[in-house]
Amino acid sequence: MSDPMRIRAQAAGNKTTVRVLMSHEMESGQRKDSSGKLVPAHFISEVKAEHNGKVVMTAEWGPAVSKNPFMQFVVKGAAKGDKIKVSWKDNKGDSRTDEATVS
Amino acid sequence: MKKQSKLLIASTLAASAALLVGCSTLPSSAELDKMTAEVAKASFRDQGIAKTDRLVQDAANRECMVADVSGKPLDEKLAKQIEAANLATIKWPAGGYYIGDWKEGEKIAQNGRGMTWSDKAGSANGGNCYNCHQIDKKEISYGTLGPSLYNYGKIRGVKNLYAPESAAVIQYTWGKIYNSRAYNACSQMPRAGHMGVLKEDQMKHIMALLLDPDSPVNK
Amino acid sequence: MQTRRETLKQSAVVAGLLAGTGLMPQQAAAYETAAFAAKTAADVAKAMGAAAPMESKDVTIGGPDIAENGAVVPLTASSSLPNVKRVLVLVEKNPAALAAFFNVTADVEANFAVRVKMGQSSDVYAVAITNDNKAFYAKKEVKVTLGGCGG
Amino acid sequence: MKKLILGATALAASLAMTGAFAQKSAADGIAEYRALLADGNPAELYEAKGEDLWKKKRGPKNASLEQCDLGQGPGVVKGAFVSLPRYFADTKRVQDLESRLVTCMETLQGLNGAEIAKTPFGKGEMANVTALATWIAAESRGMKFNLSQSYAEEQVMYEVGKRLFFMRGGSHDFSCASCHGEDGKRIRLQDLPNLTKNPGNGIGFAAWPAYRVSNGQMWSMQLRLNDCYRQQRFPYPLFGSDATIALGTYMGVNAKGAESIAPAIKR
Repeated sequence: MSDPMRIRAQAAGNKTTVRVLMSHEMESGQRKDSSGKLVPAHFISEVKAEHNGKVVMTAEWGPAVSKNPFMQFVVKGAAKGDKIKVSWKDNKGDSRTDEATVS
Repeated sequence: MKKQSKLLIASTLAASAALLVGCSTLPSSAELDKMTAEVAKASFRDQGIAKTDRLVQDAANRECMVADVSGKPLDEKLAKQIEAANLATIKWPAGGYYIGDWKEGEKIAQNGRGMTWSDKAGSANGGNCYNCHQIDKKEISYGTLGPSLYNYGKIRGVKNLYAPESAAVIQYTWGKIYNSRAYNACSQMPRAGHMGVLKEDQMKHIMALLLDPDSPVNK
Repeated sequence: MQTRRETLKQSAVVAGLLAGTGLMPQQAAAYETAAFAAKTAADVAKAMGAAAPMESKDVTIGGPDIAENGAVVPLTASSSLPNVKRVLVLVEKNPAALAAFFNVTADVEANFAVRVKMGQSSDVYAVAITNDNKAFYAKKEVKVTLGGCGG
Repeated sequence: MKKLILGATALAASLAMTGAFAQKSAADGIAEYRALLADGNPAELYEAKGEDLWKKKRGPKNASLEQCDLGQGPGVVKGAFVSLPRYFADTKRVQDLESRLVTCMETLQGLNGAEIAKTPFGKGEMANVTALATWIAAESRGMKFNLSQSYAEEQVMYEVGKRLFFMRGGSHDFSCASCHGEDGKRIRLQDLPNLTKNPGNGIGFAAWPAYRVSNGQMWSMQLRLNDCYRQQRFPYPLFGSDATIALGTYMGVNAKGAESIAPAIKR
């Protein structure tokens, strides 16, 4: 099972900046292992963010996103105590959802 | 293995009666040197091409280590002995052909690989030059552990590689690359020829990079 | 300042990148498999001919001038345009130009940060696609240096 | 566009001027890059994992590590990192953070310490040791290094560590001091801390464990030393061996007063 994400959601005025760290290999599919064989691509392909249960952002990623990905986005109108939920799905069908409270 | 060195430290301490009181009576420097050698021996294992025989020090490394630890420079007579012994190891290229292709030299200078436990036996080693030296000015990613070698030949007046007045600096440069300790007993520069890091033709290419008036180093 | 000719050329490059990614507004689909398949700049150039994206001061690409390591290059892509539906991050010289894109809703700003891999020094692009299917871009160069001991 | 043109002008100017100028702008660029990475250090992922591992009941004895004594008393984590390596009466050894963690995993949880020590970095229980060390280091963030030298064993380890630091050998005649013995030096573009003294807050010993962006791995101090020895062309240092702990003691004592920023993010 995948390790949990780290989500920090901080409100300033009527904007909430969300920073997310995800634990994932993000294998590019370009790299060879020690025996010279190509390591198959394995990467987060879809990302979704929800604010109090409402989808506010979706994203699609390729294998060029760095290992242990970091992303940041800004939610309008979220306030302290609100919930920010982030989910990802990778190209092998693994997925993970974590939630944070806006501070 | 680990147990052994632990016991060693314990027994040496008991011998110097420092263990129980925890006072500051340390073992003598000579005893500490001996313990260090034992700790080193017990703390490493072979991995790939990097075997534990690499811990065996020759006189130059042994004496320079003692000098470094004490913070005092090497005794002058000893330094001369080390330099003479290292000078004697230098193999001069057959026929007096010292200069290869500077383009190849640049590649070797860029390459920092070779002889670690993750390198394969028999793979060509790099020269590691840019790790410590500025060389071609185009390469901004260079180290400063050694002096800048930009304009190396130009500064030393090498206008023509075949002119008799160029011979001395060419020979010195070969010697320095082959065995740096021949000219400075405790130099930090690897002994590329003496230790088998670089082959003769590789050293010739580096010579060209540094000395050829056509090399970008001398532009 | 850029000459008009250079601007056109750049637009063509971006159009090529976009065409290759299958992301030209008229081609936008539910899941962009083809978007991430373009292998080289030449591949994507083949698909040129779509409406050329315009360089715009209303789009911003942020990132370091020099990256100490190409494995992690922090980039930001944002736009101040009012009707952006999608923000893309591209690395011109990567095997696949498109690194990531974000779908914008009324509830988030068109302002994202993500970290990408770069195999070599390259231009990086932020592209904003608006609701009326126009595309605007900004680009900057990121140099990737050789770090460490080279081994 | 304006910025690009300015950049090009600056580049041309720097090429025409001394190398030092060009170097400085490259160094500024690298500093900017590092600053951009600092917010959002993936080490946080390992911190979270480490904290969880500390509190979780595991191993044949189904116990947590919450009674582990890292030198400040059983269960005390805060401040432990900046006082290690130190002497432990129960094992009669000077231990660093990682070797001490293995001791606790053995005594409290019943795991096999010798097996863990043999496990490659990043795998199995060794990955857990690294995550634990990351969290424990983070709990001392902002504190100053203050290693004990009151036990004779600790003094001996310092002296042995000093000698190992200057021990030249291998195919390239390198010692630790080849790179880390002087102020203001660089290898390629990387600044090299002078580890024969306190190199400053958050530098050298006060920065590891660190997340390495070059390979996307969390590196503990044991792995940092291991890879230094690899690049020194030395043979392979055993995990938790006296040589690695002696070097840790030497660097840690030298770093007295330096503020810890571990876990840091590194190239």
